[in-house]
Amino acid sequence: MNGWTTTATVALAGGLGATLWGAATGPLHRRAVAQNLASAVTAPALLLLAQGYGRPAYVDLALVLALLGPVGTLVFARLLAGELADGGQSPGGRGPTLAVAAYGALVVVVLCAVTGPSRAMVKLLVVGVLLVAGNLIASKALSGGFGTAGASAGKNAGQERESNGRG
Amino acid sequence: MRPWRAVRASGEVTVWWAALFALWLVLISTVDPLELLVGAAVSLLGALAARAGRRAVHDE
Amino acid sequence: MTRRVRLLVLALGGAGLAALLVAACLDLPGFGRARHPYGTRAVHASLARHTANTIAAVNFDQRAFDTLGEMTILFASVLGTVVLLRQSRDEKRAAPEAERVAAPVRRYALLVLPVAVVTGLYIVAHGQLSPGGGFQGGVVAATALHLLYLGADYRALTRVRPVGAFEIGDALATCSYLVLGLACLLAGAAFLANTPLPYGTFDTLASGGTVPLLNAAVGMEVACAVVVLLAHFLDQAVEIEEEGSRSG
Amino acid sequence: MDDPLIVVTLLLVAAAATAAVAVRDPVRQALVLSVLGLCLAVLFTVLQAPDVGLSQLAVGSALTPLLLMLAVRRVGRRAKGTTGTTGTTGTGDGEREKAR
Amino acid sequence: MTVFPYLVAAYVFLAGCYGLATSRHLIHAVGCLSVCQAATYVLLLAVGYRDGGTAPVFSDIEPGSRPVVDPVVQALTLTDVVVGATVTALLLALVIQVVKRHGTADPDELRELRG
Repeated sequence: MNGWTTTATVALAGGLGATLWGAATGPLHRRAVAQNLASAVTAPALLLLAQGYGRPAYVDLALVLALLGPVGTLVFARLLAGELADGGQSPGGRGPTLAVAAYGALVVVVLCAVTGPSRAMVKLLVVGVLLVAGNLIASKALSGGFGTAGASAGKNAGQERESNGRG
Repeated sequence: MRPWRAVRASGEVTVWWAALFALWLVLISTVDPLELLVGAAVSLLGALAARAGRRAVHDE
Repeated sequence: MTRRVRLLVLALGGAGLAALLVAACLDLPGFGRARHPYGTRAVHASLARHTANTIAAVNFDQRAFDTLGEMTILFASVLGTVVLLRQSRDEKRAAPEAERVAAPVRRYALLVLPVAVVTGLYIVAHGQLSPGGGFQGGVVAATALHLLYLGADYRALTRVRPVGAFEIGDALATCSYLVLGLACLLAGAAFLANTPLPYGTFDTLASGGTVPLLNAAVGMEVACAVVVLLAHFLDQAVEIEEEGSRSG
Repeated sequence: MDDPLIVVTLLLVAAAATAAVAVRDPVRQALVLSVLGLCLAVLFTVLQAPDVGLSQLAVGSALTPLLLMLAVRRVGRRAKGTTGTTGTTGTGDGEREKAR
Repeated sequence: MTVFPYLVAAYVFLAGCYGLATSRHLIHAVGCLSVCQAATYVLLLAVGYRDGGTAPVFSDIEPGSRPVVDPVVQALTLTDVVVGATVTALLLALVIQVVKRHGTADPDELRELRG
């Protein structure tokens, strides 16, 4: 055990435990938000573990999760578009999503500072950008990114009109 | 019109190829000629996928 | 049998199984012990053949024949799915409608698609060096293609994904694994024995003899298999309508 | 066995598995299964099996949820047609069956 | 305490079996089966672990510099994770066929149909 793995333990016990509870109980919309947060919490923990074990090769796991975690959330956002729009008039989850994104960014910045300027640092930055951008986009998709007939939230109407035309 | 489209298409693929090749260089650990060759081929595949995806979404 | 009787039988069986499992667990060698005779030998064998990732060496060198079995299961289950999910006579196709997607989501999908394809291929290509390999990278690359369905709509996906080509690719990849095994036979060794190629420099892309080639074959098979599987599921879920029911 | 990280991740896996079994509606179960996949991936990393963790991440984060959700969508549409209950694609089933 | 991971694997397996037996929806049953599969992965990797070990992947460490865990069980698990997913797809395809034929995804109703 060192500082990195201890931090990862605390983050996983708190973050993944909370998101598991969120994904297993409550209304459908909150479960989907919790599922998105779960991947956003796990990827920084994997980066911390890679650093803690002294194995740069483990960063690939975080890279794959940063790429595919948001894709998984998009699956639910896409195929549950109707139900998500019916049930959740209050999207919620904005605060936790931003907090988790900030936590991910913080972890990446600290690890970059420790790594020093090198290719490994650029790789960490790539993972960080994919992670933060992916999770913000996925949470946006959950709160009405997929407009179904009559279910589009008012604030997204403009964007949807734009997306229907030629981009 | 037609040559202009060809220029634009090759430009799009080249930009994507360069970006993806840079990504490949970031991902790998040791650099040797075979690595670069495979990276170039993979980036070309990725660039073609990017263009195909963009066209599939935008051109009706 | 009523529900109650069934639960009772289940409880009895479960209790028996639990007792047996606990007894077995107590008899297993302790967690975290230092003695792993097979592991030590596998690491030695892998290093002798210049393969940095011992797990890839076990999969594609020491137990390559076992992996052929796994590939066969994969191929058979894809075949079974394709047969089960074919269009039956009382179903008709409906053209999928255009979907409305928020612009940032669509832009994200278009940007991440090539990045994920390259990452998947990177994981396949570096299977014998760093964590990864054909099984993982194939899934990543195939999933990446479906960002077009998630970030745009089904029509966009069908424009860039010829299912027939992927079915052929799946079969070709399985065959090439077999052909590589036969090539080992022709080279005068056992089936799938890692002897015909030089082992190369440790920790480079060309190290490990036949391991990278088998790895690439598996990567191609897994990628094609996943694309074909998802194509048939999407076909059922999005495109096929039953007589009389028209819902969207 | 002195590593608290292993204990924490094992407990997370056990909790996620319990939740995945206890949640009866397939759609909600798919959400829990995807979190279970993440817990498993972390456990595999902690047990020093990054290859397996990568496998689990690749399969569990997007592929399995997509397969499950597409199957639910297909099955839910059909089940709705025969039982005559109104309810949007699929998700009604679990609740309906609980009420029975 | 040295058997705790094995007991967790046994518990996960039994939980999956319970869900499988009491399931009221075939897709839920397929999900429970994947929980059972997860139990086997946990058990195999727990058997292969060693205290203070690291992964036997030598792209970023010197061979022999650190103790390594058992690669054989990892190789077994790794292939099964992906192959298991395609088998799950096959089972889901079976579920879709069953629902097409009988119009219900409830195992109990299926038994009643048979008479």
